[in-house]
Parts: sequence; structure tokens; C-alpha cells
Amino acid sequence: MAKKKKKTEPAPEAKVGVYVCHCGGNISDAVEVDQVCQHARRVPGVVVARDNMFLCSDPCQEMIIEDLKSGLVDRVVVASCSPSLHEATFRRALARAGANPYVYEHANLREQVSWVHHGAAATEKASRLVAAAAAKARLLRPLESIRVEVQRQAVVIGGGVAGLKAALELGERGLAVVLVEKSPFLGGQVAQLQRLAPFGETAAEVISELTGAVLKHPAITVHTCAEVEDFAGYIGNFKIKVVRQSPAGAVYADRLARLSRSGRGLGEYVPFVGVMPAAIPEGREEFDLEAGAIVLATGFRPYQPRAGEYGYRDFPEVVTLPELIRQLAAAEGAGDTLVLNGRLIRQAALIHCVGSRQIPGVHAENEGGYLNEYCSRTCCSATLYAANQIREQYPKTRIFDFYRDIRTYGRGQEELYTEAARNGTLFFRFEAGEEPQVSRNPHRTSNPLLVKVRDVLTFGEELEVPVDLVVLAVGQEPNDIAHLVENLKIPVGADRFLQEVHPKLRPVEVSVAGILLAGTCQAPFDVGETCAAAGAAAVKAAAILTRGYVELDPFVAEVDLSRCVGTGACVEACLAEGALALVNLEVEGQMVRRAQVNPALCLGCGACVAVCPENAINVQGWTLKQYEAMVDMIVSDEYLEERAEG
Amino acid sequence: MALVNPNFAAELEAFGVDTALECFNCGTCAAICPLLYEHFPRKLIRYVQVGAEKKIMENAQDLWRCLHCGLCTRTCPRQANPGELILGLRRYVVARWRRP
Amino acid sequence: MEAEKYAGKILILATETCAYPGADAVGQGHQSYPANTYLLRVKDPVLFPEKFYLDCFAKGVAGIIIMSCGVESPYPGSYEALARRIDRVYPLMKAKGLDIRRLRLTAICTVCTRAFVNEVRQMHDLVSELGPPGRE
Amino acid sequence: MGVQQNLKFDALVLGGGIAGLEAALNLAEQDFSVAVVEKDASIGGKMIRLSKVFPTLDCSSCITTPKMAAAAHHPKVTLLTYCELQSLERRGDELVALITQKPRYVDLEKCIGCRQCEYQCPVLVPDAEQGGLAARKAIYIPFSNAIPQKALIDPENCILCGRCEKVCPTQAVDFFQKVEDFTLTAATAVIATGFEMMPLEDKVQYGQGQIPDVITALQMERLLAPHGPYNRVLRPYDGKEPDSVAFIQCAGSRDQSMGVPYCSRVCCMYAIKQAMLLSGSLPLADLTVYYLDIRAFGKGYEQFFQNAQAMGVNFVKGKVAYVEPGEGGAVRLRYESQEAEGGVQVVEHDLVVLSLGLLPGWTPGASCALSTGADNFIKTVKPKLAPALTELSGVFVAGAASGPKDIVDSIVEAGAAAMEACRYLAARGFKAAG
Repeated sequence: MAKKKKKTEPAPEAKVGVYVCHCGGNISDAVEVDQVCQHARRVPGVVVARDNMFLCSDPCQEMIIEDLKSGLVDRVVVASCSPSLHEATFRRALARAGANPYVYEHANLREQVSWVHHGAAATEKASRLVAAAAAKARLLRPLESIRVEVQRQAVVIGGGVAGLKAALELGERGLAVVLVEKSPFLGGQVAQLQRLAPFGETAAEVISELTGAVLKHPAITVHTCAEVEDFAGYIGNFKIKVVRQSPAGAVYADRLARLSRSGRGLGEYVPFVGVMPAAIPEGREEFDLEAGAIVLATGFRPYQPRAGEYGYRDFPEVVTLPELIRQLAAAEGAGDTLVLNGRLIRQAALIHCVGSRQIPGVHAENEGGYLNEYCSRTCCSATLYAANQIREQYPKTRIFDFYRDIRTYGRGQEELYTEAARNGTLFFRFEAGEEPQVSRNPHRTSNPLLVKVRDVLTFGEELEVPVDLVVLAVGQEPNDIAHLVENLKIPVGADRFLQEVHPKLRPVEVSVAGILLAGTCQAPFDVGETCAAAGAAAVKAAAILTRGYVELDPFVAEVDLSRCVGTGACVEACLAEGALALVNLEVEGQMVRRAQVNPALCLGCGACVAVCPENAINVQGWTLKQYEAMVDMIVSDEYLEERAEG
Repeated sequence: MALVNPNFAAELEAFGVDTALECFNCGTCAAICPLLYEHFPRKLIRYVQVGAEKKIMENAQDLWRCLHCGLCTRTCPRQANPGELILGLRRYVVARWRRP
Repeated sequence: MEAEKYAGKILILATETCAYPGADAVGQGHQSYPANTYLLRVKDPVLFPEKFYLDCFAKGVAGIIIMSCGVESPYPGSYEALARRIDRVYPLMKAKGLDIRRLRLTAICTVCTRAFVNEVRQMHDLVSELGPPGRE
Repeated sequence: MGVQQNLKFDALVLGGGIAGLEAALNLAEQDFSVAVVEKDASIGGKMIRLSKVFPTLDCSSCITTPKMAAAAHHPKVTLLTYCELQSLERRGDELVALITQKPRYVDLEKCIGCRQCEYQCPVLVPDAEQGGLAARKAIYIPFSNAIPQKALIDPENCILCGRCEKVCPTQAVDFFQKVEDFTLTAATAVIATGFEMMPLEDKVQYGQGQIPDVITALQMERLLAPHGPYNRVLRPYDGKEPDSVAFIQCAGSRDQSMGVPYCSRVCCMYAIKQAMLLSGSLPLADLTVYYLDIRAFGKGYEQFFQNAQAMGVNFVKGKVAYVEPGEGGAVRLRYESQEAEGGVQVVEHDLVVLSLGLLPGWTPGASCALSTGADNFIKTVKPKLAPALTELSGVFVAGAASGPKDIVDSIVEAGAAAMEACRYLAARGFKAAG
């Protein structure tokens, strides 16, 4: 592909069409779109400049297609929102017109102009950016995308519900799947629960069904005690180095002890443990996996309250909701009153939003300097579910629920709230910054703790509730996967969860093609939402894997043999092993040493471009000449001077 | 600083006040009430919820302003029957008046 | 911007995986910054030879901010190569009488909105203080 | 449109809103053939009718149109608009759908979308697409970015003057078009029938639609949309710029007295979003949201809510009990302020937006063996492990068809439903090409 002699000069016949979008006012409220078009018409090579309310709409795409088909234009510049949203849309439109999708350049007038600048300056900047794009477009040449064969295997990282569900979906779709789980267990955080809000399915049935199907599935291989050590490659051909070894330290000691106490064997579900599918490896084992797509399902961990937060650690009677769930499972069932660890619980307080919905300036940051500003989504329902469970089983145990907002948004959830009220749970509402205070009970009641609150529902009065137990409804935090994030080079949001490309356009994809997000590594979700997210990640992975190939952008280095003199500087500068080499070639009857690119391995970074004394090597679609032409347009005032033309 | 008494609501059941805890304090009853009187009737319902016995006695006169128009009961989103609760509270107050 | 103040053009070379989406995030947050800034999307600024920067100043560009991915570059080793190159550009700038602060190498991530605006503001203040390139 | 006696596809998607389109595209990306059956004259669903969307505030159209275009151009996707499902039943390995093609009175093949007919038509009708706040003609293209970009006649209002027929350059107008029934067989189906907004007429306390400056949230979407009825936010009563706008949350949701006990899930966020957009277009206006609980539960939602508070939007805890006309087009509200010094408040606002709840867009009734939950949305049988699963084997559900849902959750569910459908097809020997 790189051997043909190509023109590097502007194609004299290049006919650039410029299309400027109003974005329904998003752009046109700040930028004089018709002026931008007027300016564009004076840019060399531009044959037509049009504007429209919504360029991305079907009729407008048709308009561009028509201009291409009629031969009016052969290069297209669209000036609209960020290319991350619509560059692909318009490239596809070019393809539909029978044109090469790469004779296209995008100018970002929304995120980088109209949303950040105003007045004449905004219009001037827009005009210059459009002119620069047109100048680049003039130098664009048709490119062919690179077709890469795909390893028809997916690797799923994480063996919780999200990972299991994604693996099962792909396995059932007929694709090979390898699931890699760090701990010795499958089932993740859900295995730390008992019954699931709002409908009361058991964690046992949910996990057993998933692990049962996954472990016997011929297309799915499961590795526990396994961690991703190293990662390389690209969509279709990822290479993952996995290390399998006995987990260091005593992190899983409690669960292993519970497992052995239970008397259950490998593959069987044990409450608060999960399913251990295989024995813990003796030594250290390393192996490489190949994958066409990767599903990340690294999950969450419950927020761990700081010592002293609502009396946590100060008073043994203060527990988190996951701790309560565990204690409830072991609670003695006798009588109408709940007994936990031998203590009678006559009155219990549940406090919402612990470690969630924190507000800068109101709440204290943690040691890492973080605030969890987000809502953890699942705690309201989980808390109310626990309240109802206690009230039904132990009607003499009173429940007091302290909330900021009750967020029972989903199907069957508002019913939990209604049910809690019906069964006598008493609610108090507090404002952020006026959290309930938990202290030793100074009153002469036998309840050890006292919860004080300024209650919005009681007209702002200060109320006191003596209790035997305080339960903190802790939120979700992403698991610490710094090593993986670093290895895979995937973005993390300000909330520390993994960041999708766009919440609506590409909700389960990250900026690295071929890597998909499933479940609570992305945001707090409940089990149903997690399974939906896993399904969505699986469907995208399946789309990559089922065809057996993917097409990649052709933005790789290309040698201009008419200029290359074989200095080898590029080969020295190249950052990708094997992407560039000096080879013997016959050029005009002479055997010479010339640079040659391996397009499948070339990263397209351009390290070679800068060092070539002849400018004989360039990244296709991003050439130095194109950048120079763009700078020329940015500094030029010629096309802006309208008065000269009247 | 008032101590919450969760047993109070149960005591009132004898007077027919048995849906007070179903109220989620949205304020519809207070706003729809043609008396347009402060927080009535939610105020008394909330006092039942938290067991503020004394407050109910202090505000007992409010109970007799109610016209039984039924608007609160008809519009209550939780169908907690505020009109009926007011009647029950009247019975309670009558029974308790000057009887410790 | 006040009309009389010099607002020379600032070129921003923004990596498509880090700084470019970072600039988009600034836009999504509607945080305004000086408009004399022209952002070019690049796969990696390691592509540009020394001469490119000098040519830009010769053409009248008053300041250049390279917004790279830093050490998080998707192209391992590219940041180091870039940093070495910029170190070679500085003496060349000095030789031409250009204040070397007109060229800045930074790392901006996809959510570094505050850092983005700060960099732009600082360069904007600098070039309005220095005036057109070559006249410092 | 020609007579289509029996069409055959791998998959049927019922509903061409964002969930249906996403499901269809995911199926098509694995090379399965898909038919999208849409009851409206354009695909795009509710989303294409919105202004900007939370929490990113990007323009809804800009996100919907590429999906619409992608579906329209995908070689594996067939769009059947203006079609009503009569019945859907399983016959052995096949799902058989009986579908009615409603007459557009315009030949889809011939119409070039030039709108000459629309310009000539003398009949003006309130345009439902603009919340009834602007007019359209009796022959019309549904809205600017509709797909297909083709006209249709509204027979209720057409006076049969024939002007459109005369002016049409392609002779596409056909007054004799009839209802056509056809069957469609598929191996699997995804139900993505979405939601409808609760009718305002049902709400006695909120004026039953008789108070001019009490509008629905969807009408506010149109007022905020750049291509809306007035191109700016004006109140419908007298065209004045409102100085104070109120949002009434739970106007029909979480309310057993109104027959909808469930939470409609999206109203908090869309009200916050509308308030934020209003603070941009009416910077001096007072904006107040009356609420019971703010349910900002999704990714980035709570931060969005906090931003709205920081921007000066007032949030008042309390359910508005009653709405009545005030002086000069104002709207009077009554609510209880829960502050100690509060009590019942009677306040006036220039414009009031009702955050009406969501009802199912389609209920199967006798047309198919799917049942619904107590909330009348499609029942799912395995809400935890397989949220897309319905009672009928091979029939999956996505988006608001199984309960109110925001766009992000609908799109993710559409992916999950498509995955279930793909694996269902794979298990039955349907081979995706490639």
C-alpha cells in the first residue's frame, strides 16, 4: 500500500465544500454563521459554503451527498460540534455518496468556539478554524482503511455479576471467552448480600445461576486468583499477560474460613463468600491471552466510613448496611425483637447517604482529597428493603430512617417506601450539612446511643431518638484498579469511576477501541442495571468478534519514495517495535535502501515525521504540509477582509 | 429538644388513628385545606408520627376547626386518610382531657 | 478582550486522546477563555520538527502551547522524545531573539478543564505583555 | 407503498424511538436483518422532540439524528413507519405480527420531501409536535428532522381542496390510499414502545388543561428547543416573557389518589435541566422547583442537581396541592412550606410547568400474550439477571416499555435486549453473515 507514488502537492482540482451547522442555536447564538460561510467562500479551493440548522440531520447529510454526487465538491469540511460526536457520521455520509470517507475535515465550532467565546471574537475564530480546515481538506487524499483480522475471543476482567453475565452472553453467542478474576471467588459484591431489593431474589440464586451456567459452558474459561499483569495490542488483537498465584496476605482469610466452615465444595455457593470454582494455585503461573475485545467488569467496593463518622468505630453499635446484612443472616430468629450478637435491638436508626452526595465546602474530604459527590443509587432501596425485612420479622424492633431524599426511582421501589411507612418505619429528613449526630445516650433509657437531628418534616425541630443500633447506608466506590487503568490507558472520571466515551452515544465504550465497560466500574448500579450494562457491553463486543475482522483508521505512516533517501532517521525514532524498517528496494532500476512501514503495527504517532530531513515520511491524513497550511490560514487575514470586496 | 416516642402512634390506634405513619409529609393536606391554617392538618399527623403527645394537646383547638370537607382525604397521595385521622385525634383529645 | 491590548494568536497543539477532549470538556462546562486561541487536533505533537515551531513564530504566531498527554501518552516514549525536541527548540528560539516562554510544553488530560483554562490565560497574558513575536 | 403481504426478518423491533433504534442497530451490526415498526410517521420517538438532555446538556437532536440516520441507512434495517401492530403471536419457531399500514395519502416512494404541498395547503391545525403551541398544515412533514422526510395528510382536518395534489411535482398525493394489513414474521422481537406523558386533562387539581399558563414538561421542551414554536421562551397566554417559572414535581406520579403510585423516574432530572436551560434564556427569572424528593440517581445527576442549586434555582420541598388562575395570566399555587415559620403558602408564578408522570406507550391487551405489571408497563420475568426477558420466549423488552426510564438507561437496556435477541437467534441456528 505504501509503495505507490503519491502526490504531495495540493490537487489543483480540489473542490472543497464547507458546511456550517447552527446546531439549533448552539453555535449560531454565538457565531454569525452566514459570515463564517462568506469568509469560507474566499478561501482558496472552497467552491461552496452552506449553513444549516442541523447538519447531522438526514436531509442535510443528503445535501452534502448531493453536492458530492453532482461533482460540485470533492472535499468536505463540516463545521459543527466536536468531531468526537459527528466526524464518523459525516465520514459515513461521504461513503454513502460513493466518495472516499477520508477526504473530510471537521471544524469544532461548538465545544471549542460558541460554548466558550462570544461576540465578534467568536465569529472570527470560527472563520479562521473553518479556513484552516478547508486548507487541510484541500491537501487530503483518499485513504483506504486497514482491515485487521480479529482474535475471536473476548477477555472479561472481573468475576462479579457483571463479568459473569457478560461472559455468559458472549459464550451463548458462540464466542470464546476467558474470564479473569483477581480473588479466588466468583460472585463479587453481590455475594456479600442476602436478598436483593426490591423484589427479594436471593443473592444465592442469582449467583448460582450465573456461575452454574458459566462454569459448565464449553466456550468459557475461568481463571480465579488471576490478575492482568501486562497489556498490549489494539482492537481485534489484544495481548494480555495474566499472572495466577495464591493471593498475597490475608485479604481473603475471612471468606476462606467461612468457606471451609460451610463444608461446601468447589463450584458451590456459600453465603458471604461466593463460589470458589477452583483450588487456590500453589505456585505462580503466567500465561498470555489473546483477545479481540475486552470487557472490564471490575466492580465497586462499599464506602468504608472514617473512624468517628456517625460514631463508626467509636461505638460498636454503629455498623454499615453490608455489615448489618451479614449480622441479620446470623441473627437469632427467636421472639418479636431482633437480637444481634446477643444484644436486643429494640430501636434502630438507619442513616442514608453515608459516603455519597457529599458537597464541597460542606462535607470533609477523605485522606485522598476526594469527595463522593455522586448519588450511589442503590442504597435507598437497599436500606428500605432491610427496614421492611426487620419490621416484618421482628415487629417489636422499631426502625427510624434518616434521609435527605428518598430515591426509590425504579420499578417496585416506590412500593418499598410505601410498605416501610405502612409497617411503621418512622422517617426523618435532614439537610446536607446537618447530618444526624450519633452520641452516647445520656437519657435514662437503656438504649446505648442517641441520634439527634434537626428534622425538616417536623418544622425544623430538634428531635432525639434513643437507639440500640445505628446502620449507615454506605454508598459505592470504584475498586482500586490503578494498575489496570495505567496499563490499558483508559480514562477515569472526576468521580473516579471509569469514563465512557459519551453517556448516550457510546455508553459502554471507552476511548480505547475494543475495550468495553460493564457494571459498577462505570457508576453505581443495582443488580438488574448491572446485568443490563453487561448485556450492552457484550453486544458491542459481539459486534467486534462475530465478523472476524474490524476495519481500522488508515492514519499510519507512509513513505514518499520520491523523497526518501534512506537516512534511516525515521527507523531510529520509531516508537513501535517493528513498525518501520530499512529495506532494499528497486527504485528506477537501482537497488537502494529505503524506509518501509508495517501499517498494522504503526501507531501513527508521527515520531518518524519530525526527524526526516526530506519530509519523506508522513502520517496519512495528518501530514506536516497539512498542518503548515492550517497555520497559514490561521494567521492570514485575506479571507476575512470583507470591506475590500464591498 | 424533643424525645421521639414511637409507641405513641400505636396507643392512638384505639381511637381509630391507624394510618398516621403512612403519611410521607408531602403537605398536600395542609395546602388543600380550606382553613389555610399554618401546617394543619399535617402538623398533628406528624406529631402523632413522632409521638409528640404534649404538642397534640397544645394544638388541640385546631382539631375543632376542621369542617369535614374531605378534600385532604380525597387528595392524599398516600391515601393516609388525613380527615379520619383528625376525627380520631378529636376522640383521643376528648378522652385525655384533664385525665393524665 | 480590550481592543487596544495586543492579543496575538496562540496556537494550541492538542492531543486527540487527552487535551482535545479536555478542551471539549471546557466547552461543555461553558467556561470561557480568550478567543485568540487556535486549537489543532494532533495525534501526538512528537510529529512536529523543530523547524515547524520556528516557522510558526516567523508567520506571526505569538505563542504555542503544546498540550500533550504527558507520560500518559498512548504512544510509549513519545513524550520523552517530544520533551527532548522542545529542549532543542529553545536555543533556536533564543538565537532568533524569541522569548522562550512563547513555547510551552504541558500535559492536559480529558478532564483537566481548570488546567486548560489556566494555561490559556497565562499564555494570553504573556503574549499581550510581550507583544508580537520577534519584538521582545 | 406497494402491497406487502408477508415480510420476513430475523428480528422485529416494535418502536422506533431511541431504545428501538439502538436495539435495531445492535442487531444489524451482527448482520441480522431487522424491521423497525413505528406507529408515528417518523422514527426518533420522544427523544427527537426534546431540546437538550441531562446531565451533559447536549442537544438532543444532535444525539438522536445520527442514530436515526444510521438506522435509516443500514442495509440490514428496514423502517416501517406509520404502522400499527394489530397482533403478535408465536407460531412454532416464528413470531407472526399482523401490522396495519396507516394511509399517509402520500406515496412514500414518490414523495421527495419538497414541502410544496405543505406551503400550498390552506388548513392550519395546532401542531402536536410543537405542543400545540404552533400551527401546521393538514398535509405536512412531521418535523424538520423527521425520517422519512416525507409528507402525510391528516384526514381529520383535510378539506379535500386538492391543492396539494395539483402542486406536487411527483404526483405523490393519493387520496385513495387505503389501510393495508400485512404480516411480518421474525424469529425474535424487541418491544421498545416507550412511554406517553400523562394527559393533563385528568388532573383536576392542576386545572385540567384549562389554565393557559400551566403547561406540560413536553411543551416546555418545545419552548426551550431552538426550533420551537416561538424560538424563545414565552408564556402561551399573552406571549410575555415569564419572570417567574415554577415546576411542580410528582404532578401525577407517586400519587395513589391519581392512580399512579410509582415514581416516573425522569421528572426530577428533566425539571432541573429545564430550570437550568431557563436560567440561560431568562437570566433574570425566578425559577422554583416544588418537589417531594429530588431523585438525581444516575451518573453525574447529583452533581447536575448541585450545579442547579449553585446557579440559583430554588428547590422547595412540598407538594403543590392546587393550581388556579391568578391575575393577568399568572398562576396561583398552594403548597405547605415545611419551615417552622412556613405553613400554607399561596404564591403566583408567570408560568407553571407540570412534571407529569409517564404512562406506558403501548399495552398489549388482547393483541399479544404479554402481560403487564401493576403499573401497566410490560412485565419482565427476571428483572435482576435478564432485565430484557418477558413472558414470551424470544420476545424481549427495552427502555420505557418496561417502566419509566431515562435515555441512558434505555440505551443500555436496548443493548442488553439486542444481546438477548442475538443469542436467541444464534441458539436457533440463525447465522449472522461474515
